[in-house]
Parts: sequence; structure tokens; C-alpha cells
Amino acid sequence: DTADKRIALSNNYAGNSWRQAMLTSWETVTGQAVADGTVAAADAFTTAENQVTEQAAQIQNLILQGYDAIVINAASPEGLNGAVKEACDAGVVVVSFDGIVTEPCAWRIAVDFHEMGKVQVEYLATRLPDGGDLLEIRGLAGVFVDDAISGGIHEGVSENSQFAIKGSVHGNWAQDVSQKAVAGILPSLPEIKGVVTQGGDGYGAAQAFKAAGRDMPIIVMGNRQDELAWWKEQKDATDYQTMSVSIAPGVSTLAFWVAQQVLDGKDVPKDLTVPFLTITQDTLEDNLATTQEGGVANVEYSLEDAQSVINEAM
Amino acid sequence: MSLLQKPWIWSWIGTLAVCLVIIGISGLGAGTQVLSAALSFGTFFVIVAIGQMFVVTLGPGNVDLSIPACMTLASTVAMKVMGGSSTMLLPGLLIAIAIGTIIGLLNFGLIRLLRIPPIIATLSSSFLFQSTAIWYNRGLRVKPPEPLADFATAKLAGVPLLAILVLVLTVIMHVILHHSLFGRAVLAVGQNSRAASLAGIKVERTRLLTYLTSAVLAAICGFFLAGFSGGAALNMGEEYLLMSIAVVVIGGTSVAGGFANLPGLWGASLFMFLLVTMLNTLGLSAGIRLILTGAIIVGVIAISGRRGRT
Amino acid sequence: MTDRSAIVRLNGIGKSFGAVQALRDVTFHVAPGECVGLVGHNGAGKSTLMNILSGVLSPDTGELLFGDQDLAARYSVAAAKQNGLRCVYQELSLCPNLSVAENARITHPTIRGIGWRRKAATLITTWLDRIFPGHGIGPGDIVGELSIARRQMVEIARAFSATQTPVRLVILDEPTSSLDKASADQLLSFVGRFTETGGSVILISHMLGEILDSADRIVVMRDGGVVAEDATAAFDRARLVREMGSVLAEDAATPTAQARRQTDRVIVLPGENGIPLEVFKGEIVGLAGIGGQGQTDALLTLFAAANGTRNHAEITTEAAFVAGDRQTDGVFPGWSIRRNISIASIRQMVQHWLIDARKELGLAQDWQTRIGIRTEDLSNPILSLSGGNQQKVLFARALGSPAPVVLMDDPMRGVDIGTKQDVYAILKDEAAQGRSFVWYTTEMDELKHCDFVYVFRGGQVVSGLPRHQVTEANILRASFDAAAAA
Amino acid sequence: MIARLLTPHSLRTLLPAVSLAALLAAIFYLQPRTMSYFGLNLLLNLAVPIALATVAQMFILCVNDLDLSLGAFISLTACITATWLHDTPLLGALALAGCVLAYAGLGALIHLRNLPSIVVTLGMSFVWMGIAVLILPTPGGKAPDWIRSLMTLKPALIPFPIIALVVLGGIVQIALMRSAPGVVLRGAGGNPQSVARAGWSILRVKMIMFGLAGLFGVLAGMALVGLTTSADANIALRYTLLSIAGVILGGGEFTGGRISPIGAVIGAVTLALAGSFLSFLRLNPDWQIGAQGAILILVLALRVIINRTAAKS
Ligand SMILES: Nc1ncnc2c1ncn2[C@@H]1O[C@H](COP(=O)(O)OP(=O)(O)OP(=O)(O)O)[C@@H](O)[C@H]1O
Ligand SMILES: Nc1ncnc2c1ncn2[C@@H]1O[C@H](COP(=O)(O)OP(=O)(O)OP(=O)(O)O)[C@@H](O)[C@H]1O
Ligand SMILES: [Mg+2]
Ligand SMILES: [Mg+2]
Repeated sequence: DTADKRIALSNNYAGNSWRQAMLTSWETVTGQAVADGTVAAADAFTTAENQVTEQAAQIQNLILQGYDAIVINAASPEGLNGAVKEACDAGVVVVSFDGIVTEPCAWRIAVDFHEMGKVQVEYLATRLPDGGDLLEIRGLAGVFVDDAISGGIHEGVSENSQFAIKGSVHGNWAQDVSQKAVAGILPSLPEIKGVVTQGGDGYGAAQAFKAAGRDMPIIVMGNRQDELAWWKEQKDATDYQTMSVSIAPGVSTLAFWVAQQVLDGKDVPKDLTVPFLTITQDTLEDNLATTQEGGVANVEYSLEDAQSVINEAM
Repeated sequence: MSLLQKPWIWSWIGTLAVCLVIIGISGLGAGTQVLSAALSFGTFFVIVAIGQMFVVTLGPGNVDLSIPACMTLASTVAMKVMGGSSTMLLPGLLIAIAIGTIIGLLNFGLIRLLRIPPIIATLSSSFLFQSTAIWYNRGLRVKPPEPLADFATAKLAGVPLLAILVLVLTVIMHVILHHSLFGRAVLAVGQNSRAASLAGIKVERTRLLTYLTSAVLAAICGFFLAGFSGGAALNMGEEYLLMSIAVVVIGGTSVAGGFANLPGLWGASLFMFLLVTMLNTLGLSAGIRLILTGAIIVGVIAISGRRGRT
Repeated sequence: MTDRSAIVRLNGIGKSFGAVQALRDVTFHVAPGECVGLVGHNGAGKSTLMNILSGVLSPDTGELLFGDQDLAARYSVAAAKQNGLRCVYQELSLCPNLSVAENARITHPTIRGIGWRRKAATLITTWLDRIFPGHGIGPGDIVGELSIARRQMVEIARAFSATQTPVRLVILDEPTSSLDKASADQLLSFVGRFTETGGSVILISHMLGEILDSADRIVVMRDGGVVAEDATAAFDRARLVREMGSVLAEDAATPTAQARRQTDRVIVLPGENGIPLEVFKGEIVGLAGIGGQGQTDALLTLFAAANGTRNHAEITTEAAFVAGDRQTDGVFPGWSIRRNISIASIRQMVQHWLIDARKELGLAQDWQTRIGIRTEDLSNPILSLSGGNQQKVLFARALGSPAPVVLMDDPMRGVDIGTKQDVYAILKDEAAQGRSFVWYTTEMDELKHCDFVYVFRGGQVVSGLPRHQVTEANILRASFDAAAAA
Repeated sequence: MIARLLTPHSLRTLLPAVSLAALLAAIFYLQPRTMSYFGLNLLLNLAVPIALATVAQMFILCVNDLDLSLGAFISLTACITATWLHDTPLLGALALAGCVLAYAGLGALIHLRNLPSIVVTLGMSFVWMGIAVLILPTPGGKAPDWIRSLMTLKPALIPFPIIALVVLGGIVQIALMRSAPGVVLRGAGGNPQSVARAGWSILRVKMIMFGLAGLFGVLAGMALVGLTTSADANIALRYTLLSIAGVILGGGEFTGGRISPIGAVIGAVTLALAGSFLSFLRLNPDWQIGAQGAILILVLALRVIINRTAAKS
């Protein structure tokens, strides 16, 4: 019984639509859970700046406030270990998701970022049997997720030797930054067949290609609505085909249920995996229809979903 | 004063050098395309940097850190109000400008009434504006009206239309800086605000107008940037914080206050864009790229070495 | 005083700044136990010569002899100090963020270790007491919060204070320009005592009386060269002025007092003890009293009121301000002379939203000739001017503005006698045309040009003296004697 | 005695301490748990690296310069600490010493070429970050054990962060404000010309001040790694603005060598606690970021209220 338990969400960034969707999902699902009396409280906390140090301080404050469990989307997989250790020592359950932490005492709901990179190249291999030149748009230098996805992409390319990465820019997971970086490098690149991305940057890349008057390559999309809408537009106009890989922001709700289960005394393995969200040519319309204008394609999880993820991992 | 002694010349020399390297690597055709892209993107830096320049010229400690938040708030609200409808274009622009005005007034109020040092006043207020933007539409990315997007991306003979307009704005601001009362007042306050006040300059009015200019230009920049990149995002202004300062100082404006120039803003904006592009084109790793970016900036500044000014 | 015994000799010194030849072939020496008076018009090259002597500037040509050794090639501030030379520069040279004692420590590297604060405090207080008894400065006071006069006292005391190397020669570059009469007298009498004990002093001043009273020998400079040099006895006021290149005007203090106090009243500053400060149209009103008794504050209050800040002053017109503390209150260091002049009149230069550059230049040229600013080109930076010429720029700024009231905060600091006479004439002229002046000064000679004088003490007007009552005795009485208020 | 302490003038100098005390009181009221040894420890331990960074920035501000690269520099030193210093202590120590020297060199460059420090440090921030990314492309590394145990020390009675902060403030206060050489260093901020005319080398002063900033930057990086146990290339970017805000909050000014080391430490702690205070308030997530701004404004607004009272009396 967890009716008197209090769970906190520690979030390190709120400055993009993905994080906003994540917070909205959290609010919807946990709000219901609190109303139903499943837990006593489920408060969300966000730091003013996306920094390890601030989040570490935040976690320490949450410990002081006596939360029973802290659900973390971490700014860094290692940098919070000190604070997480303190939380565990104080008897607080720590569940990390999306940005996971490596401290052994915490639970991890991981996305296989490496795989997320690799499937993009594998998809391109099916579409472009003859291969060709690729452009890679990376995230933010020095951040774990960027490194993991890029690692997957490069592994994919080395396994599919018909592809070569001709250019690589950092788009910081933002449309306008990606647009600018791609526009700068594009003139000096040969014909680009495909663009491998990290999500949130596909639309910016498309804009840059359009502005430069180049042939539109296959741009792997993320889950922002504008990316999907652009894809739909192109699909209707020129039968443009691509795919989208991303993480559903609603994974925060899965983490919530996992924390609830741990508090309930259930035996939960420390490492859980969620599949990433894949949208194909066929599921595009359905996903687009359920995605809010300007928002992010999303999935929210229920207690049952969480239980089945746990059981799978057993 | 010979050309080489102009404070802005070094940003242009840097731009030229980087340009030559890019042409050397990718050929003349690619070079001109890169230049066109540089104009497109550099334009946005220039808009905010003009405002930042006037603020920095007010003297030590004056800097506007609320530019990114102002861009975000003004453009998210404007985009949502317009809701993609082209008839709402003008109201949208006016709303963006109104928000810029309010932000400028607020910043100045904090600085003047609460006597908070500008750097902290604008940093603190930027958190408030960012929160307001989040609260207002939770980070949804609303598409700009079609005509706005077309306008923001339009080109005249390969030259971005917006760049031409901002060039006109630059010339106007140049005249204001060097040949108008307001400009004279800003330069005077930046050198010695006590003396300025005793010479009959309305120091506080000058400060107010300066912070207002900065915020309104940031709002306008946000508005057109949203049009250019297909919508307003919560993080759209992030890189404009450092960039607006970098462009101003690399362009030769003195952080000690009292000296400013506008040609340097264009030189520095193009330089910053081309530098990143050049390093991207060279295909270097992120670490090396960052190191070279920094080393080249420091190098350009060190060579230009403004020794005369103490 | 043979040549042999000279502490230092300068031979054939030349120095140019760009096109300006500041010094040409100057020969100069100082003997032990001697006070050398150095006079010359603004921009004559006095400060430049002293900067060379103290190692701040290096000469383009010439010799710098200590004994028989020519040090010109390897001379520096440190070498000057080594040889017992100290300098009180014309512009403030203290650290405003440090306390008085800490500033003393800056020039005395040997004050260190445990208890250094006490040592430094004792040292500077001792010398302050010795030179300016009753100075009222604490060793812990922060210099930036002191009045300009007190800063000057600290700087002078610091220059004379000695720890290990004995002080053999102290250069005083216009030390009295910011001091009131009483403190200036204290300093000069100390200089007398100092030279009696074998020390030497170079005294630069535009107050010729001081030079004639204190110096043993006088050197006159004009346009970068020495034009006369002789024992003091050989000079009188008229000769000094002549050698400097001006003529001594007749004391043209013609009374205009009869008509005064009947025109429009342009200023009222009510006083707590009942004596309001009033200024009428076309009047020159002096503010007297010992330095730092609230005169500058009164001027600032008036200026603020004229600019729309509501306070207890009533002022019916615009006002312009001539700063005395030119470094902090006056000069725009990055601007040309032209811009420094035009700034207070800039609103009148606007045509079609823009500043008319021709009008601006016209104004500057007009005043350059009227007040005699010595420069080749008005586009030169203001800091290329000598101190006195910078002060003239501030005058030109205020006089050139259209403001009917001009507030002047001891504005003649460092202005040479020739120029002073010109300025007095301009003031008279402008007053006759209906301009009013409020003039804080510590100089008796200057008060004689005023139609009415208010004496300040403790931040208040304690006495108002019409022109015929303006005598040294009356002013001193009001300045020191509380009963005079009645 | 009490009456003397409460005059507006002394209030103004005590202002940083007063606002810190008010903030602490509010936190204790909201969350009594923080009033324990354990609570204070958690509340204050991350203030230690911030305070070190603020002191580093203070050295730079003292000579009229501004360091926009401090955050990146601390990230770099954190990366070095978590990698080389852990794996090959000698190499790590050399690299960190090299960092300090590089900072001193920066001071020399800025002085000799008379460069605006803002641009130079802005450029250097890219350089530091680039080196950090090369050393640690992805977050990781491990804090050397001795640093980890130092930072998690549990002395009897008084929590370690409090001791560290007091010692830090005290040492720098004595060295800079009370010692004879400190006077020259501050004087160079107030009027470099005058200090030079007294025979001191401004070049030396700048190199010492930048070197000290580098040293304290290194210490901040090490302390940070001691708390977080590992590093990444972006770990301390925020410290740039935080350190500037801390110095100002503590009563320092941008020019003229007017600084206060104790004030800077207090300012840093105030900033660190402001965040905690807010999280104890449990605000709506939308407004959590804005509230950080509001509290900064509030703390600084105290200043004007007290100044107003001072002006009236
Ligand atoms: N840094 C400089 N750059 C250019 N010209 C200078 C500089 N310093 C002094 N001069 C010029 O050198 C000449 C001598 O100046 P100096 O300051 O020695 O005069 P001064 O005799 O001390 O005058 P004052 O009585 O006004 O102080 C002046 O013409 C002045 O304009
Ligand atoms: N008449 C003008 N038209 C256009 N630009 C001008 C004009 N005058 C000056 N500038 C520009 O203004 C900037 C500042 O120049 P400067 O400070 O020399 O102006 P100024 O009016 O000549 O003032 P001053 O000579 O008093 O300093 C330079 O970039 C210069 O190119
Ligand atoms: Mg002089
Ligand atoms: Mg000119």
C-alpha cells in the first residue's frame, strides 16, 4: 500500500517541447493517481538551468523534504551519483529514466540510445541499397545521449560500408541551431542521400536543404509535431518516405509507476528498458492525428504497462 | 585615423580570412553559397547585437542578459496569437514589439528603482520571462503565418531580403549613434555618467531608452527568427546570450563603455558564423573545433590589440 | 648653491607628443635645501617636465644627471624613488578604493609584516599632522569618500613621508589648486620648514603670490622652453606675468552693485537658519568659506533643481555646471576637445533630428579663441591637453551653453593667470548681458569679482555679504566665528 | 551597542549577511529538518564549489576585468580531476598546475596587449570546453578517493561545508584585505596608474590575480568532483554567471577594486540557498524558473530598502 507515500520528480530542463510534454504527462497521470489515493503526493521540480550542480542540489533538497521516492531525469549519468547515493543512504527510492544515472542503488529505465542510432542506418540501408553520402546531426557535445546515439550511427555505418558520413554538425537538439549548422556546411558537401539525426532537428535540416535548393535527402525524423507534419506534407506531395525514431516523453509516467511499485514492496529489477517510439510511413497519419499541434508524439503509461515492463525484465 | 586603426576592422579581416579558407576548401561556388547562408543567419545576430551594443556602451556592468528570454517570450506569444493566420500578421508584430517594450521597461525598473546591477537584474528578469513563456503555451511550437515565413526566407538576387532590411537598420542606428542626441548621450554616459549628468544629459532617460531598444530589437529578432525557422521554441534564444555579447565585443565596441561602432557588428556576426562553418567543413571533432574557435577569437583580438586605449 | 651640489640636473631635454613639441631644449636643476618655483601658462610644459623628472615619461632627447651620472637611458619611476625623488601629480594619484593608510603603504614597500596597518597609519597621520594640523582625516577613511581637498592633503603628506630612502626632492604640481587658503598656507609654511632642514621642493602654481612668497628661485616656462630663471628677489608679479607671455590687467573690479538685487530673482535656496541663498539676474554670486563646508553640495542641489529634480531649491531657469574636480565630474576622457565643449549645448545643435557638425565645430572654434585653448586641432583627444587647458574646456562647455545660470564649483583650479583674467572679463561681460553666476571659490582675489558673497559653514549659509563688505577679515570671521551668523 | 549595530550604515555593510540570515531563517521555518547536522550538510555542501568559483571571479573583478570563461574552466579542471588526477596523480597534478599557469598567462596577455578581458575570456571558454570534451567526451571519470573523503568528511559538531566556507572566507579576507601585499593587489584595481607610479609592476599584479583565480578555479573543480563523484564537460558552465552574481550580491563592484571576500562567500551561499528555498516552497513547475529570478530580485531589493532608510535618517 502506497497511499501515504510521496514521490517527487526531479527534472533538469524545461526549455523545449519534449520536456514540456514530459511534464504534462506526469501531471496528467500522477494527478489521477493522487486523486485515486494511490499515492499521497507526486510533485514535479525543475531547475532553472540545465546543470548537474543544480540538479544535485535539488535532489538533496528533495531528500530533506522527506520524499519517499525521487524520479529523476538526470542531467548527467554520472554527475548525480553523489547526490543519488545520499538519497539511497537516507532510504529514498531513486528511479531514473531517459537521462539515467549509473549509481548502482538507483533504478534505471533506459532507452537503448545506441540502438536508436543504429536503426537509422539500417533503415537507410533498406531504402538506399546503393548507399551514398550521409550527413549526421548531433546533439550537444559532451552529453551522454549525444555520444550514445552517435556511437550507434557510426557502428551502423561501419557495418554498411556503402554509406559514408560526409559531414557532422552539432544541432543541440534544436531546430534553429540545426538549421543554421546544416545551412553552413551544406554548400561544401557532395550530394547527400540521407540525414541521420537525434530528434528535434529534422525539420531544421529540411528547411536548410530547401533554402539551399538541394535535393531533399531521406531525413530521419524525431517526434516533434512539426517534423511529422512536414513529413506528411512531403508524403502527400511527392510520396516522400522516411521514418521517425524517438523517445516518448510519457516515459516519465512509466518511471512514476515503477517507483510506486518499488515503494509497494514489489521486487523490481534495477535495469528496465523501454522501447523507443518508432513511426513508419504507415503509422504516420495515426500518430500525427493524436499529436497536439506544435507538440510531441507521445505515449503515456499505466500501472499495467509498468507491471508488464517489470515482468519482462525479470 | 587610418583604416587599420578602426576598431571594427579586425572582425572584417577575420571574416575575410575565414572566407578565403572556406573557398580554398570547397571552391568558389560553395563559398558564395556559404556567404549567402552567413548573411541569412548573421542577420539575426546583428539585430540583437545592435541593442546589446547600445547597452554595453553605457559602461562597465551594463549588459542585457534577458535577450534570449525576450526573444522566446515575444515570439511564442506572437505566434500563438497569430495562430498561423496571415491576417493577424500585423497584430502579431505589434504584440511582439509591445512585449519587448514591457520587458525593456521592467528591466529598467529593476535597475533604476531597485538599484539592482544590470547584469543581475536582466538575468533575474529573464527567468521570469522564460517562465511566462512556458506558462503561456507550454512549449508548443506554433507555425508562423505563411507570408511571414516567406518574407523571412525571401532572397533578392541571392541576398536575403531580411539582411538588406537589417543593413538599412544598421545604417539608421549608425546615424543615431554618431549623429543624434540619443547617441551622443549614450556615449557620454558610458564614459563618465557623473560628468554627463552635470553636462545636462538626462542620464536615466538615456538608460531607459537603451534598455528599451535592446528589448524591442530582441523581440523583433525573435519574431522574424520564428518566421525563418518555422515556429517559436522555448530554447530558440539560448545561443543568443553569449553570441550577442561576443558579436558586440569582437566587433570592437569597448566594454569599458563610451565607444561603439556598427560596422563591427556585421563583421563579427559573419565571422562567428563562418568560423563555425569552416571548422564544421574541415570535419574536425567537437573538441578540436571548440578549441580552434576559441583560439581564433583570442588570436584576432590579440593581434588587433587596442593598445592606445587605457 | 653651486652646480656641483645639484640633486638633479636636466640638460637639453626635448619631448614631443606626435606633432606637439611639449618641451624643447630645457635645462633645469635643483639644489639641496632649495624651493624652486616653476611657473608658466597652461600648456607651457611644466607637468611634462616633472613627469620626466619623476620617471613617468622618458625624454626624447637630453641628459638626466644625478651627480655626474647620466641616467636618461635607464631612468624609471623606481630609479627616481631610489634617488629620493617624490612627486605629487597634478591629477589625483591615489587609489580611491583604499583607505588613507593603505594608500601610504602603496608607496612604502618596506611597511609590511605583522602590524603593518598600525605602522602605515602612524606614518601617514604623523605627516598629516605635521603638514596640515587639524586636517580631520582618519587613517581608516576610504580615499574615494574624501573631498578633493582632503585627497590632495593625503597625497602631499604621503609624498613627504619617508621610511628608508630619505626624501630629498618633492615635486608639487599645483598642490594648492584644490586646497583652501588655510590649508594652502599650512602647506607653504611646511615647505619652508622642509627646505630649512635640507630638503628640496619644486613648487608649481598659478597663484603667483604663493610662488613669490615661498620659492627661493623661480623658473618661468613658456611654450615648452625655459624663458627666465632667477632668484625670487629678482621677480615681482608683473615681471612673472610678462615672462609668461601675458600682461597684468588693471584690477578692473568696477562696482556694478548699485543696480543689483533689483532684477528678477532666478534662484532661491532656503537655509535652515534663516539666510536664504538668492541669486538675481545678471549677478555674480560667490560662495565662500573654508573648503568642503557644503558649497559644492549647494551647487549640486541647485543643478538638480534646474534639471527638474524636485528639492527645496527654487530655480526658474536652466543651469550649466563647471566642475572643479574635472577628472570625476567633468571630462569625457574618450572624446575630442570639440565634443567635450559641445556636449552641454548639443540640444541647440540639432537640426532635422541630427547634430549639425558645422554648428558644433563653430561653437568649439569660437570658444577656443575666446578662452584660449592651446591645441592645434580641436579633434585631438581632451586628455592630450594640459590640466589647465582641460579646465578651460569645461568653462567653454558651460559658457557656450544657452543656460542663463552658470554654477561654478571652484572652477579656476589650475588655470593660469592670463586666462583667469580673460575669464573674469568674460564673466563680467556675460553677467552684463543678463547671465547669472554662482561661483564657489576659496580665493579671496576671485571673490572680489562677485556682486554678493555667501559664506558657508557646516553646510549652511552663515552670512551674506554685499560687495562692499567683501573683505578677507569679514569672510574669515564668518567662516570661523559662529556669532557672525547673527 | 545594539543600537549602534542597527544604524543604517552598518546595516548596509552587513546587508549580505543579513539577507543570508533571513533566507536561512525562512528555510528553517519551511523545513525544520534542515536545522540538523545532516540537513545543513546537504543544504550547504554544493555551496562550497560555488563559493570557490565566486572567490576566483572576485580576484578578476578586483583588477577591473571580468571572466566569462570561469564555468568552462572549472568544468575542465573537474574533468582533469576525475580522469588524470584519479588515474595518474602526477600527470593530473601537473595538468592542474598548468591550468593555473595558463590563467596567469592570460592575465599577462590581457595586460600586455591591453585587451578587453571579456572577449579574451569568452574565446577561452571555447578553448577550455574543447579541451574538456577531448579529455572526457562523455560524462564519467571518478573522483580521487582523498577528495571524495575530504568532501564527505563528517567532523563532530559542525558540518564540513560550514567549516570550509568560514575558512575560505577568512583566509581570503585576511590575505586580500588585511595583508600588506593584498593592498597593492586591490590598489591596482582602484588606480593602476598610481600603483605603477609607486614602482609596482601591474603585469605582476595581473598575473598574480589571474593565477589566484586559476588556483581557486582548480579548487572549485576538485571540490565539485568530490561531491558529484564524476565529471562532464558541461558540469560547471553555470558557475560563470553564478560567480559574478555572487560577487555583486556580496557587495562587490565591477570596477575600481571594490570587493569583499567574505561578502563574496556569503553571496555565493545565498545564491545556493535561494534554489533550496524555492524547492521547499513547492511551486507550480511552470513558475519554478521564474521564482529563481524573483528571489534574486527580492534579495537585491533589500539593499534599496535599507539605502532608502539610510537616506531618510
Ligand atoms: N599625453 C599627451 N598627448 C599629447 N599631448 C600632450 C600630452 N600631455 C601633454 N601634452 C601637451 O604638451 C604640452 C605641455 O603640457 P603640460 O601638461 O606639461 O602643461 P602644463 O605646463 O603642466 O600646463 P597646466 O598649467 O595647464 O598644467 C601641452 O601642449 C599639452 O597639450
Ligand atoms: N559624417 C559621417 N558620416 C558617416 N559616418 C561617420 C561620420 N562621421 C563619423 N562617422 C563614423 O563615426 C564613427 C566614429 O568616428 P568619430 O568618433 O571620429 O566621429 P566624429 O564625428 O569625427 O567625432 P570626433 O572626431 O569628435 O571623435 C566612425 O566609424 C566614423 O566612420
Ligand atoms: Mg600641468
Ligand atoms: Mg573625427
